[in-house]
Amino acid sequence: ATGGGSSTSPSSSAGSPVASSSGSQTSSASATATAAPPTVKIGSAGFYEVKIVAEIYAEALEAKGYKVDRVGIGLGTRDVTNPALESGQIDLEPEYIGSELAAYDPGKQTGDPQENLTNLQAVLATKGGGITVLPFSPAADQNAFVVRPETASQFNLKTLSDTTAVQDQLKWGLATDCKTNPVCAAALKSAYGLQPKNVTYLSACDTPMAQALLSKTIDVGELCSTQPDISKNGWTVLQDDKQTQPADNIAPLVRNDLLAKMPDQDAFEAVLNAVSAKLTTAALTQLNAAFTFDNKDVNDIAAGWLKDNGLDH
Amino acid sequence: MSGPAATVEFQDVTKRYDPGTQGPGAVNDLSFAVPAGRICVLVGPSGCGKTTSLKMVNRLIEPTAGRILLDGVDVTSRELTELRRGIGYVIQQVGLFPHQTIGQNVAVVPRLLGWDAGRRRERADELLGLVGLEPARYRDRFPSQLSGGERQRVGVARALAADPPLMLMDEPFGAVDPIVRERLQNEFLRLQEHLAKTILFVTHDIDEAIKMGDLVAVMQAGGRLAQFGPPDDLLAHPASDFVARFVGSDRGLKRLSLSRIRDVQLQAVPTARPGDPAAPVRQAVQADPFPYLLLVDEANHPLGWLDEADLPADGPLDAEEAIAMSPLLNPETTLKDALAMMVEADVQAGVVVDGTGSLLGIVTFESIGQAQRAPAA
Amino acid sequence: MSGPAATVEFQDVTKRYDPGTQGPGAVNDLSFAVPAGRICVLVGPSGCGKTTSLKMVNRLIEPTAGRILLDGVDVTSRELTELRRGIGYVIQQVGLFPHQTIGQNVAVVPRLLGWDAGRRRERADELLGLVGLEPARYRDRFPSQLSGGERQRVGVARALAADPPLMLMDEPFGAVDPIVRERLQNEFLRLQEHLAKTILFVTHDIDEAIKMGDLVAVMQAGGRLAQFGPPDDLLAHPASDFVARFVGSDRGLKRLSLSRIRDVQLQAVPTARPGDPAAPVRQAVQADPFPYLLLVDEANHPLGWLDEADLPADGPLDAEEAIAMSPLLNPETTLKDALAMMVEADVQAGVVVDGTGSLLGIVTFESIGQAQRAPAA
Amino acid sequence: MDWGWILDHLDDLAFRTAQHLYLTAIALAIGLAISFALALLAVRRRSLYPPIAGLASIVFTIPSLALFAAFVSITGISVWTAEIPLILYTFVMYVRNIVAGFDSVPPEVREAADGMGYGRLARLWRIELPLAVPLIIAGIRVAAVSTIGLVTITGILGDRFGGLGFFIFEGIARGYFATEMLLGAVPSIVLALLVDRALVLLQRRLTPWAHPARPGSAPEPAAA
Amino acid sequence: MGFVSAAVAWFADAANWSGPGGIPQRLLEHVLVSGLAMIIALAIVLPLGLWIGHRRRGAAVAVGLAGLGRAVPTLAAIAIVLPITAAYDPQLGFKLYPVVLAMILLAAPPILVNAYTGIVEVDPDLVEAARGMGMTGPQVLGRVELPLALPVVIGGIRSATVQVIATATLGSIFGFGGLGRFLIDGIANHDTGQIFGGVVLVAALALVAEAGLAGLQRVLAPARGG
Ligand SMILES: Nc1ncnc2c1ncn2[C@@H]1O[C@H](COP(=O)(O)OP(=O)(O)OP(=O)(O)O)[C@@H](O)[C@H]1O
Ligand SMILES: Nc1ncnc2c1ncn2[C@@H]1O[C@H](COP(=O)(O)OP(=O)(O)OP(=O)(O)O)[C@@H](O)[C@H]1O
Ligand SMILES: [Mg+2]
Ligand SMILES: [Mg+2]
Repeated sequence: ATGGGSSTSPSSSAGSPVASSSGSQTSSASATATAAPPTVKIGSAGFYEVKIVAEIYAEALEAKGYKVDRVGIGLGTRDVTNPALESGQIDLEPEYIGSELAAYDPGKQTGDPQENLTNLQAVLATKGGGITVLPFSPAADQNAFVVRPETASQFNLKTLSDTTAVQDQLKWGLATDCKTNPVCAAALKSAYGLQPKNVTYLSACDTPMAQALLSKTIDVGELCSTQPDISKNGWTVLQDDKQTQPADNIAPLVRNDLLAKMPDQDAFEAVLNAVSAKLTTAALTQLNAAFTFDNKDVNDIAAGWLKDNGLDH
Repeated sequence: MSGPAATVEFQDVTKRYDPGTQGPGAVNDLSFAVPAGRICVLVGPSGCGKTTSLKMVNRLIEPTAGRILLDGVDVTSRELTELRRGIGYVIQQVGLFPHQTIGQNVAVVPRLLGWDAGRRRERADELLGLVGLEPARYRDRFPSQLSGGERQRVGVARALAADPPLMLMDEPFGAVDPIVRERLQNEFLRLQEHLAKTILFVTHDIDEAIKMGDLVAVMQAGGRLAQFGPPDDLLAHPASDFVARFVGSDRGLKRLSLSRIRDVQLQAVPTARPGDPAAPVRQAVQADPFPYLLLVDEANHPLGWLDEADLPADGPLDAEEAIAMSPLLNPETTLKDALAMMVEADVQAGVVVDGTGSLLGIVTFESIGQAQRAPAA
Repeated sequence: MSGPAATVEFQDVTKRYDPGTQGPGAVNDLSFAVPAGRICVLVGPSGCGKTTSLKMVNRLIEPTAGRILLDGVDVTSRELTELRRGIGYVIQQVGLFPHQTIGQNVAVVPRLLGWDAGRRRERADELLGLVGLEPARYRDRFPSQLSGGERQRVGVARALAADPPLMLMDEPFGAVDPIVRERLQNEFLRLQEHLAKTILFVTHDIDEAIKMGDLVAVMQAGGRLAQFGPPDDLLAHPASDFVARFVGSDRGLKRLSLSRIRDVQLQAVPTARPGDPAAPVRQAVQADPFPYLLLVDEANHPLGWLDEADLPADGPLDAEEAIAMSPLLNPETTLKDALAMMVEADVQAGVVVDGTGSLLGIVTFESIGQAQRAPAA
Repeated sequence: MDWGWILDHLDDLAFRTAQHLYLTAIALAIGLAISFALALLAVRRRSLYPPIAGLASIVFTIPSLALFAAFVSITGISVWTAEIPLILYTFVMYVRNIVAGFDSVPPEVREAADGMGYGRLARLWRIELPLAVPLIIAGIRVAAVSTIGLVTITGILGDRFGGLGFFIFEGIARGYFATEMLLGAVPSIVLALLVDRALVLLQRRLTPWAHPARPGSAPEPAAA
Repeated sequence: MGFVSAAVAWFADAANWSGPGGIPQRLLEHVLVSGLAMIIALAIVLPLGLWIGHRRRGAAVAVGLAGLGRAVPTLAAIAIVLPITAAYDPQLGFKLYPVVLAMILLAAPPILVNAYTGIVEVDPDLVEAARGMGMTGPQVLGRVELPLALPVVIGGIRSATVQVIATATLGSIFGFGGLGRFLIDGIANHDTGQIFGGVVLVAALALVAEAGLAGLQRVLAPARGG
């Protein structure tokens, strides 16, 4: 089912596989400490990939006996998630460190994930009473510019540089925030001399973009590297040969005050880090496919992955 | 169940809807007084200010100048809702509350006065009975389920609910057809005999005014009082050309409808029975100014006329010879109807009998005309 | 501008709104015929089927059974719109189109008939003049800017526009007050003298029916024809109790309003001039059955009555002695008004004069009553 | 259609339907309360009607997308982020109908009430309000159907909102997964039609006088 | 009021006024889509409403259709239609048809209901007078019923227009241009000025359209005198 149980619900739906906010928590191991650990309020943006990751963290924590409130999973955009985290409406949120850094400090993001993490931690240390960026996972989800194979062969495209000459013969699908996003319009222009004329703006990495590419509304689409549509449709990812796209590895952001209240802070972080360590880009792609192709539910996908990786107990 | 009745007095009442203008208002300097227990009808052409005058009494409209006294007390000195709850009000469009049952509609004022449910219901049933609507059948219906005439009755019942000393009725029978209207008028007059309320009654129909009013105020454009007095006065002595035209060219006949045979001095007539000897009878007839003899039976029931000229010289009188009877009148027949019947039958005299059919006397065109000279009862 | 006129005939016409039921319909077996150029009034209580009958003529309602013939042709055999454009139609609520000017309203049917603008305008102006509305003043106004009476006139003008041989009028004067209504009635009768249309006219007012109709069809509940005939017939010989009640207890007097003094055989009366010697005059009066003498001047204008009994034995007659004049009647006075005046003045005879004021003769109660025996003109 | 998928998600359907109703009901109830006050103000002071109605219609021209987004930055992830715009949108439908409802009270009824001595408040509550009910409910019907549609758009605010709209958004995210989109759309349509129907029945209950048990009128009784 | 100054700044920026994504083009796109949807909706539904009103029959059909139309969430309408039309026409089927179809669905109910009620509520006496004078059905409708119902009929069109203009913005989620672009892009870019500027443009367009129709209404329904 969905990650929708929350305080807006008039009643928790009996029999729902998802526990609504308070409650049906199945603690297995009883890591009994002096004081009971506080409930962890988890959130995420509305994009399904990050919702799945958030759900994985949540279930992993529950498996270790922590109380979890999925109050903010699927909140929408950073407009909502960042203030929510800063104001303490949520305590924990998986984020793409490159893009998150760009949201706070545009232009600072680079292709090096460690550098991104360091810079992000510097920014967040002072936000909302202090926020910690835990170690990032190997899983990264980069912006990827994708074409259909026949387009690739027609114009002989392998890299983004190849598109510069034929840019006006192509219909582009770019992110809605492209014009102001430094790694999009600005980077494309400076690195590749790309100033596309025929553009459809859609939310990047999202279904409408894939649909547009599929139905030939566009020829080049800004998708995400983990988006399962790419492999499913046999599309070609144009190589970002000038390295314009930031390293967008996933890392959990946690409020310091939550960490402070944890009876055993290290144990708590260990649960999260264990998950992060096992998440890979390939895994993300599979998780996404389970969602978009198999129409599985977020919590089932998360539970399946935890089980497969032995993190479910 | 005769309740209290109030006196009403208009003193130089003027109403100007647009106070800026100096021209004549909707009502101008209206003054008249209605004694307790009487029906006063305001009548006049459309727009002459009848409704305006009426509404100033329960202060739905406030006068620009002048005073209206209820039992001698200026209405403006009374608390508004209390004043209104003490005045029955029937409006032309009836104005029943469509969302309330007939029973609830009738009990509106009692409810406002805080009567308990039992008493309200009892009163509503009583009133429905009074206006001729069987309570069990009508109590729980909604106004939309009633005919126009029935609604008018409910309107009257509702106004009577708190037994108010004064009723204001604005064209209460205006919305129904003439036949139903006539019945409602008669029923209401019968009711008023018991109730003896003071009633201000608005109509634009002069016939209705004459029929319903103890007093009639004829108004003319600009809300001016053209004449005020009993109906008979209006018909006998219209104060102006306007009133004369308004009451109609046949006002002489209308006046006749105000008087009944019992108001007229009946004339004696020579009578005889079949078989009576002719000779003494002829002498009696010739002595009498009326040139006919009325044949009656033993019970004094009229049988027919014999012409003085046709009386046999002698021998018994024969019923076969009698001229077909002219219409029989009774003391309650209006003079107008009597005249109509006499004209219709082409006779010079109407025979008046009592309830048992016994002869009381005769009326002639002359005696009807003379009755007009004396003020009608 | 007298146009064509049509004959109308109802043949066993029945209308049942709910064809499922077998009970009496809204109209039942209605049969009557109206000759060309006559006004036939349908009258009866509310809901008796008058409007239904009327609408079956222009097929706004289709009869369940029976036929209606227009100039001998079944209306159902005629093309619908063509039939309707040839029949003038005035409805109770007037039904002027609020979004069109008076001129446009009047010219609706001419426009439907495809007349050009100039001709339409000319016709509209002509008709407005005909109904007494100055075209220049009214042509470009909207209906909301007219009084009720003016609107009724426009409604009549509109129905006349295409000079239809038949007019249907459903309570055309129902929505105005009695004074305006009377004026409209008179105007319309005057108009009809020239137009001589065939007219079916609905009303629920028996007085209007008597006044307007050459023929009157009295209908009763269930759309049954209670009586059909000239107004005088109805009043003189009501066919049933229902009709008698419907025409009213004063039908004898109503009937009088149908006849005028000119229809009555005037009686001669002995006359004399002031200064005439008394002796020969007295002889003449005594020979006459009427016990009064009428004093006239040189121009034969009546001056006053002298009582036979009061005549001086001899010497000249003195105008000073004359009894105040009874009301003067003229040949156009209705008998009802004459009677009313005579009753009012308490006299036995009315003096009839011509247009110049010269004596024509007298009428008495007897002569009025006798006029009733003969069918009215 | 993937019926199996639907069967697997009936519990979610129940939950989202309840959420949908809950979001709708709050907006309708609060909107009605505020609109009623505004309408009364407009009825009492006619000069206030044009500005009130004008403002309500201007609010109505603001795209829901923008209004929801605007309240995200004010009210965060609270339920008011969804409710305030929903409430604002109801005004235009409510106020117009409530005012029309009061205007529909026949003047003679109002006059009869005055003439019988009703005070202002008593007249309002006992006479005018009941008679305005048909039009007020007509307003609630339009507002309800429209709000039920708008609630789906609150899904843009994240999984905590949206009611049945959640399925539409998630179905889109799954690559236009028709089964799931329809699982959102069809129940939402049915819900709107059912609520509409329920309001019609409510109106019948509240206004028995408008539906005479016996159509037509009884014959006149014989004179007493 | 930061968003006001942001919007003012946005409007003041000349760059926002030119080019493919400029205000004039977005406005034109929005007007075209709204106009197209309104014209199609009017062409289908107005005659239907007028006819049902004229016949005074089929009210249940009109009310039922309108209720159904109102009940369909616009978002769902777009999302369900999109994959189907996009398969046929990659360009218009993706960006245009779904929005237009959803807007037709949105516009139809108020137009239908108002056309129907407007006609039905014309005083039946006037209709009868017209028929009695020999007008044919279409003449009654065209010369009497429609002119008298015009305020109500146009009222429905006005309400539909406002709703369509405001709601067509949803299409931008799916790649349609129009003024919704400013909202979607503004939200994505955290650009308050752009969001609020877009709102102002949408509201202004709606109000201008409404005022225009009100004017039309006055022209078409001339004074009836006092
Ligand atoms: N509220 C008002 N404002 C302005 N003028 C009014 C108002 N009410 C009535 N009038 C005017 O005052 C005059 C008298 O009106 P009123 O209603 O009293 O007449 P009425 O005699 O009752 O007429 P009707 O027989 O038509 O009912 C009319 O000229 C009318 O137009
Ligand atoms: N369209 C209709 N459907 C069903 N019954 C009708 C219809 N029109 C009239 N009636 C019924 O038919 C009967 C005759 O109606 P009609 O309108 O002809 O009466 P009327 O004599 O013109 O009455 P009024 O004087 O009130 O106008 C009434 O009982 C009425 O209720
Ligand atoms: Mg009045
Ligand atoms: Mg009728």
